[in-house]
Amino acid sequence: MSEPPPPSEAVLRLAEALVFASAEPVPARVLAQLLPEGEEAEAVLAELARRYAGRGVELASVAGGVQFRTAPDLAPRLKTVVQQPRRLPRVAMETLAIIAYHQPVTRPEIEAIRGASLSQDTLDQLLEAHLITPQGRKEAPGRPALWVTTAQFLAAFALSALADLPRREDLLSEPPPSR
Amino acid sequence: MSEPPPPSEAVLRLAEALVFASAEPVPARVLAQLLPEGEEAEAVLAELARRYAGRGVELASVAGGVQFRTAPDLAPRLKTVVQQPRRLPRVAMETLAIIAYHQPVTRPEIEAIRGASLSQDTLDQLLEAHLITPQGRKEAPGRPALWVTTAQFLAAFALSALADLPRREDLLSEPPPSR
Amino acid sequence: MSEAGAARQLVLHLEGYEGPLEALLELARAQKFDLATISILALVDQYLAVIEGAREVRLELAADWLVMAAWLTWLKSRLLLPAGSPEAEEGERAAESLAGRLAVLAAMQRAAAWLSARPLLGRDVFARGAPESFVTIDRSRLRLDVPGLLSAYLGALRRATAASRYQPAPLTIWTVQNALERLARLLGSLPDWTSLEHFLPEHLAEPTERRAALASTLLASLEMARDGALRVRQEQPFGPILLSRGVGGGSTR
Repeated sequence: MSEPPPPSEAVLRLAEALVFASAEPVPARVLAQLLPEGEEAEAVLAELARRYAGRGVELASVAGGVQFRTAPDLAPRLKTVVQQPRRLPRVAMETLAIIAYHQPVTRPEIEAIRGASLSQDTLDQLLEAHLITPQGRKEAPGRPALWVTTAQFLAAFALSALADLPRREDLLSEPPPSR
Repeated sequence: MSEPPPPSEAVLRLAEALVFASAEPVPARVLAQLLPEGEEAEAVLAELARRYAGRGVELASVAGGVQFRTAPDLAPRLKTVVQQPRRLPRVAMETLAIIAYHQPVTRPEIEAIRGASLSQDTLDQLLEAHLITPQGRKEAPGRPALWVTTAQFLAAFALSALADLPRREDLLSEPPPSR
Repeated sequence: MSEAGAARQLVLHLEGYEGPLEALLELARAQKFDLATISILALVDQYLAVIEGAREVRLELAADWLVMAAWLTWLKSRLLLPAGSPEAEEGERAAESLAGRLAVLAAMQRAAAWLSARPLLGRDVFARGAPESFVTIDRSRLRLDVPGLLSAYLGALRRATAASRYQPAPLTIWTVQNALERLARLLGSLPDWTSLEHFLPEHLAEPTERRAALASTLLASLEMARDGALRVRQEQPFGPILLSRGVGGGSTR
């Protein structure tokens, strides 16, 4: 098999403009619709990511697409100029982790895992940040709402899919792998 | 006078990230606050603009600062028009149906059939969409206008003639369709 | 000594924990934290010591902390039994299940820590501050189809005819007063315990009417039972409610 030719500059410009303009992560198939015959969207995005590597703005794979983001090392200096949201409290982070790993999950199930009741505040914080959403109801007495994480959850934590989370087995014994 | 040294890569990365992440155009003086001694904000932005020239995204000077903008030649290719046809409001649809079946028909007659008064708004919606038109007047007190459907009405519903509509008797002899 | 030290430390921080399970997990961590080899018995002792210490300081200890303490006391009594008895096995299973719950909670805490260490959008990395939108929504066209036209026509006709002839069906409500009168009338003729449903009027066809009448009749029977005119009995939850004449005979109108 022969190596495919590298993407043309014209196609790279178009992909760059498309991803730059978008407020949300751009899936490869959206780019594919704009490309001429014979150009592979995946290959174009890979080349674009290569060119932006190490720059002030980088191409990240998140939530099933790609998005330009500022390089993490610049955050401390950008923070003085760019507005930032407040940190989630520890309880909210734990609840978020439980939902991420056990979804779809009901509120009583979350409470059983934490061994403590879930305050309305915590739920509100996660909802307000668009990190979780109700999705259907469990066919059980009282038909409690089922909670799942959102695409914004993946985007917020720079995950391209839920499969990017550490495996549960790994969490049970060793300290989590740092990346 | 000697030429100043070109801006460092580190400074260019920072400027790139700052302009990218800002919701508003970035004035040189805002960048200047982040720069180490000896770096000229104007020179940094000029170099950044030079590097982005000809790319899919360019650094544009706008009111009071600089901002990344999609290259003008690419904007038309990124433009997508999403067709979201409207539905006619229920009242307008009912009025249209009554005119179709009872034409030529006066406004008081329409109101009698619907058992409700007919607003000018509703008539205007149908007129604007070229679905109905007045045709003559009824020889009755006040000489009210007579309303009929148009050729566009037939085209919009993909009918070749009014006779293509199910007959009234066919509609009414059977129980109304449950939807 | 070290045990007492750990206990005192936890007393001071009791409010820092979201619940007893989290505190237990923290105690387990103090035991070098290997959930496979953790000594549940030692953990139970530590927790009970903490609770005991806390009660000396503050009498108003939250209920779930005390419930956990009671459960752990029960668990300890089972774990101390000689191996092999059914009770001891029950204790083993409960201890395993507790260790399992602690392991899941520990895993979720690690997951939360892992997430917290990720570059967070809006805090550590930033997306484009001024995105451009090239999508235009065109809503100028109309969605029209013949089925829609026909159903609108039929809807208009149906509503117009209904408006001219509509008469609401009379709704029969069997009031408590009705029920009181009927109960008083029928009760005298009944020798034995009789199901409440036998006292409902016969003409109620609608299920909602029947349910309303059932409620009224129950209220009426309770009212009469209070006066001693009749007795009410139910053998089991959701079982039939039985009525009979009161011992005192009561006043029948």
